[in-house]
Amino acid sequence: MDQPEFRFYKLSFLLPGLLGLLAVILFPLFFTVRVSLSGWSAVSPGLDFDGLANYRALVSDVRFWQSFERLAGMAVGTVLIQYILGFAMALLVWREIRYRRFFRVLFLVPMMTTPVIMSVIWRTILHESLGPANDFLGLFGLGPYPWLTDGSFAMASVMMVEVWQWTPFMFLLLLAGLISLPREPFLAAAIDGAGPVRTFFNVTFPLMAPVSIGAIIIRLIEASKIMDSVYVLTSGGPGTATETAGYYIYIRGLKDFEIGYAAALSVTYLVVMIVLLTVIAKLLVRTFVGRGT
Amino acid sequence: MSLVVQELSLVRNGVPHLGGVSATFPRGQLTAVIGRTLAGKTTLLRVIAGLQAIDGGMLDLDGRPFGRLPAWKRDVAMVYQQFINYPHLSVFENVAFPLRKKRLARTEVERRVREVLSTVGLADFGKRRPSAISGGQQQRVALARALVREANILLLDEPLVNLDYKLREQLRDEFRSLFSTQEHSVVIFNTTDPAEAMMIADQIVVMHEGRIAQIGKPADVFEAPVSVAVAEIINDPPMNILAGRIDGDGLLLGEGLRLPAPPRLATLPRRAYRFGVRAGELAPADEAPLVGAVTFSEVSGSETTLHVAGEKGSVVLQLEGVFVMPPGTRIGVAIPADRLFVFEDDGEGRLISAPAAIGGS
Amino acid sequence: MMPRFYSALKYAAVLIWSAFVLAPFMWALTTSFKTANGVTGGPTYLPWIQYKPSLHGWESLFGGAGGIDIVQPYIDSIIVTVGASIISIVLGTLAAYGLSRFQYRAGFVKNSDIVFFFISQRIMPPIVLAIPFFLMLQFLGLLDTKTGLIIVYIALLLPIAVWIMVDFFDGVPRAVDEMAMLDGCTPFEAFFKVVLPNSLPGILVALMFCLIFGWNDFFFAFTLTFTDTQLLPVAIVALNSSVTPWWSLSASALISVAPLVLIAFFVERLLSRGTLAGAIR
Amino acid sequence: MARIHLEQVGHSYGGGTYALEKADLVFEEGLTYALLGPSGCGKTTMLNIISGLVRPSDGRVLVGGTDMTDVPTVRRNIAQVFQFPVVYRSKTVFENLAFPLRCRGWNTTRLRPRVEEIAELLGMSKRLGQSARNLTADEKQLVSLGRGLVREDVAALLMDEPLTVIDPQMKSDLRRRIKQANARTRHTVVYVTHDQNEAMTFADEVLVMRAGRVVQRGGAQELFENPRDTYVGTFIGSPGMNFMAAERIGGRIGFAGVALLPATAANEVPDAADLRIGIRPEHLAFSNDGEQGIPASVNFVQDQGSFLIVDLTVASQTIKVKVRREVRIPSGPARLSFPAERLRLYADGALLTP
Repeated sequence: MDQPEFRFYKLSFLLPGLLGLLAVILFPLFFTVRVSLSGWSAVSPGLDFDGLANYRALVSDVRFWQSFERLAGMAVGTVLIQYILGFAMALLVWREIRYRRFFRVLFLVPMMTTPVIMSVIWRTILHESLGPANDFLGLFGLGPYPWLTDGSFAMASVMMVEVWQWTPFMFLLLLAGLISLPREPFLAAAIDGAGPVRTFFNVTFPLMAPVSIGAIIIRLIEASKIMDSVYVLTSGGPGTATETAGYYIYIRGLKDFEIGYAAALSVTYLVVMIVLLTVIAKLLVRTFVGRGT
Repeated sequence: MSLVVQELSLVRNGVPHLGGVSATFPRGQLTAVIGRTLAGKTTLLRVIAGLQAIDGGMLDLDGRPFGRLPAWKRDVAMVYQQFINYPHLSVFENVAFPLRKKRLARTEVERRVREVLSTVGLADFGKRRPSAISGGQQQRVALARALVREANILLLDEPLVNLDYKLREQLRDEFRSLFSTQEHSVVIFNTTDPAEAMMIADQIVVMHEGRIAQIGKPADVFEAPVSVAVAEIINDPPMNILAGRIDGDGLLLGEGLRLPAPPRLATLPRRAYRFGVRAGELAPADEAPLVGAVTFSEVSGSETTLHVAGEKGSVVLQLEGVFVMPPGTRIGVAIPADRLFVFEDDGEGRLISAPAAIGGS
Repeated sequence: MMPRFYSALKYAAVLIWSAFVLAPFMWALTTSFKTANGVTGGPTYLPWIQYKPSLHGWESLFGGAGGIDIVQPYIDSIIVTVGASIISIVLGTLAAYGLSRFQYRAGFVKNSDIVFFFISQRIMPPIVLAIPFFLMLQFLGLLDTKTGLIIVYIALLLPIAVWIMVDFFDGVPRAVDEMAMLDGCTPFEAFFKVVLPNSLPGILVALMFCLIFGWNDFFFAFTLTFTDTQLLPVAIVALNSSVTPWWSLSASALISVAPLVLIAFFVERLLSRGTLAGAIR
Repeated sequence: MARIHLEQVGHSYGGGTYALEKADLVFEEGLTYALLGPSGCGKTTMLNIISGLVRPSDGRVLVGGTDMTDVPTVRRNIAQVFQFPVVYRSKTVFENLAFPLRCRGWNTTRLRPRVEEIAELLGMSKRLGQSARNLTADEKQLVSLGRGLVREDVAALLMDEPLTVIDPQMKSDLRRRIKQANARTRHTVVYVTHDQNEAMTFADEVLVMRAGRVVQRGGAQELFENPRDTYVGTFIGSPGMNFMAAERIGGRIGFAGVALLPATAANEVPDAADLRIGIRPEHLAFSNDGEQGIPASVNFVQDQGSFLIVDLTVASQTIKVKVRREVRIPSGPARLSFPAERLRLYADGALLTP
């Protein structure tokens, strides 16, 4: 349907959405690029032209690159954990289990809840003296642990909350994938004499490869924006222990009001993310699906 | 009064789908387009329907060009290979859909839908959803929706290929009466089955690799296929083609199969040719020049097809009736020399000599 | 072998995960009935036995002392989320249909690039957009208004709608819309009369995702609204000051996640019917 | 390999009407069977009973004399090829074929010759190193079949409409390869299909099913020449058998005033029965001798290419005659000869054996 008669219609379908999005997004994007070339800050507000000064500065901004590394570790780590747990839970409630539908609903619930609000609740749970986390571990003679005040513990806490919040999303995508799988390959494997482990690695997992890739990429994209939980739980602390790239930009931009510098950080961040995610997507497709398809 | 297509060409990603297709499809006649999968049959129909852009060429109906009209203004009805209906509408509403679109009076719509539903044998199925009836019935609904419009052009893209063979036979028999209501329409019917094409068509268009290989009356195409490709396409099982030559001692086929040259062929220049013979014109014989083992026998309708591999060549025979012939059975095959087709021994394989036409309607 | 053992292991795993999932809710539930006394003495769980339950936390949400009025933020949240979701679904469905059915070409840009452009909006961290959005809304006079937030949320939700609906339409046979056009429908009529009625499952799925992501946003609501408009998450997080009223916080958290938990039931139904599988891939 | 005995097996889903009526059926060792019938005739139910996916509500399933009624699919030693080709996407063709043997603990040295033998048989030797994911649908179907053939312990090989998703152009070739492979391995094969041609091409014996019952079982030739009832007569052959309303003429039976069948057959005919004479369109001929045969008039001729199908009216009944192309068709009045040895007599739809 690529004849000229269709042109009017084909544009009518696409343009409202595309132009709408462009209108909302284009200004911020160009504005950010422009601001990144200025020295706009609390001291000298205004759109002057500063060339690439901000970019030159950020190259040697160790705190920024460290926050980037931290973000990468956090995103990859939580997504991996979410994938494994989500897949495991999806497998468990996929078929023969009692109260299957009840568990399915239950496992979906966390993703339906507002991250920032649940983070507030988690903050009370992880409260060193008044929260139930240390109280519970105390039963086993463990702790008390400085959940939010020690660097490594704070990191673990943020990741745990992320896992709690977003494993359901992984679970949802993977379970939807599992439910749509055809029956025959499993019958064939049973007839061939394969046990559960062989069946998983030769049938379930390969069949789920496309869904897995999709789910992991989507989650990586969302996880890279990690913000709400950091903001509520640790505010990037203690020190910079849980500071992610996004949070660092937030501090430089909205707290220190170095708008120009924050914009340069944002642009750099965007470029790096798009490149990284594209590369990761390609790599995932290659390892899961192999060449040729 | 006809649909004329001229020099239609279409190349996508370097693959030629249509390579200069020209043909005339008269109104009130059924043209069968026959060819293998990917010969360009479906593309041709989609171009006529306006669903596919072309690189060049002309389309006109009764002398009026319509190549620039959008699909929804062309008055073309189409039936697909897959059983395509509107899933959310009942059978009745499916058939009524194109009429309601034309804003016909309600009573008129009712009358015509009922009429066509009873023609296709679905009078009692009006209230059902397409998903609640069998595949054969779904295709009847699709047919009804195409017929009810009495469109200028009715396109059928292998409509029977996904039905099993008894249903196919049944619907094929009904086509005669189904299309009798479409006396002003151009009807074009795609198929890969020569018997289907021969039975229902007034005119046959043979397509091969995006081009038209031959156009003619069914019997003419069958009796005198212009090339090896057409000979293979218009026969089921495909015509046996054996390489060989004519020399001083007569005909030499396959790997040393000697036949006396009948008068028709004796006068041809002595050189290499390709020889063709229909599977149905080969017969088992005790003393025969070609002896071989049956590698496979298959039943098709009321016929048995034997694949015979011999030292001097391999052929396919079609026998009337159903027989059990276990693989490995050795049989002799008589080759009637006077029934041989002779083709050029080159890439195109043009017809040089065809046996005398026999019978037919 | 030992099917009983495996079965037990399976249930144990499911139950442990269930406990983890439920823990914050149980904690919030019990905390919401506490008063300052019930909190400061260390963690307690059982009402009447370990602490004296009070409705104070819940009352504070509706204008009671030491709390917030949660009704207005609630209504604002619903208006903004539903409004932005519906607009995104309408625009997204149209665009997705176009992208699924037609070939677009502008220079080197092709369909897949346009789809990628839509989806890539999700990569933008909120912080990158916050300042320009702030200035843009200020310029338009829409700062601290619901309309302003709806516009911003469309940018967040439209990619989701496009992503889900492109996949969905790719799975709907083209022959159906082609047939409608041959039956005399313009592409618009074909879309509205034939494609849309058969696309409700996909639209439902897209709508749910939009609602979830819209309802759960915090950052934009936080940076782009202040006093006139206040969405639920912002209102609740505002309680999270140095002296946190845990009871009000817990009660408001529970009340704010409730509607979306209902959606979980709905998602599960679509999931078990296999509708979701067709829509997400 | 083993003989499969369905002993008084019947099945009703949820206790209603029987999807498969109670009957005794035996599938002999090493033969190929086809279950043939339209959808809903019970053929898939029967296949699932044999494979163990369905537990019959009545009767017992005996495999080689052992009661397997309650044994699950996995332990029945059956192999099955499904409608949709199943391959292990992440493995090579070799590993696909080797998979059932690996599951049985064979090592590579032991299984290699067996896998290569089966690949050879299927004509897939050159594909062994390839990834199974990139095969075409018909090749995948061959691999599915190969996984069944590679096992030596298989009691039966079940095939459930294996050609459904195969491109029409590839069907013939695939059909041939499957048949040749089966002929070599001599497994007991049960093949389910709704396609007459497939059934008759494949099977040593065809079981024609209708409404939960086996209406006739026999070789292809037997079904074609002696259909047990009018349904089979119409279902098999293209076009189907002609059935003409018959009448009693003296002690003989015939129609259009001409006696065709001897009295011996007539004696066995119940008086009130609906009597029909059946004859295949290819067994009728135009009589050249002007006086012989029954008068008929030609309505129209359908040209199929090698064959012509002539539609005639004989004593106000419609009859189809199939002749070779070279036969000259009289226009208008004609005479048809009915060879007595080809005539079959049906009372209330059932064949009377002479």
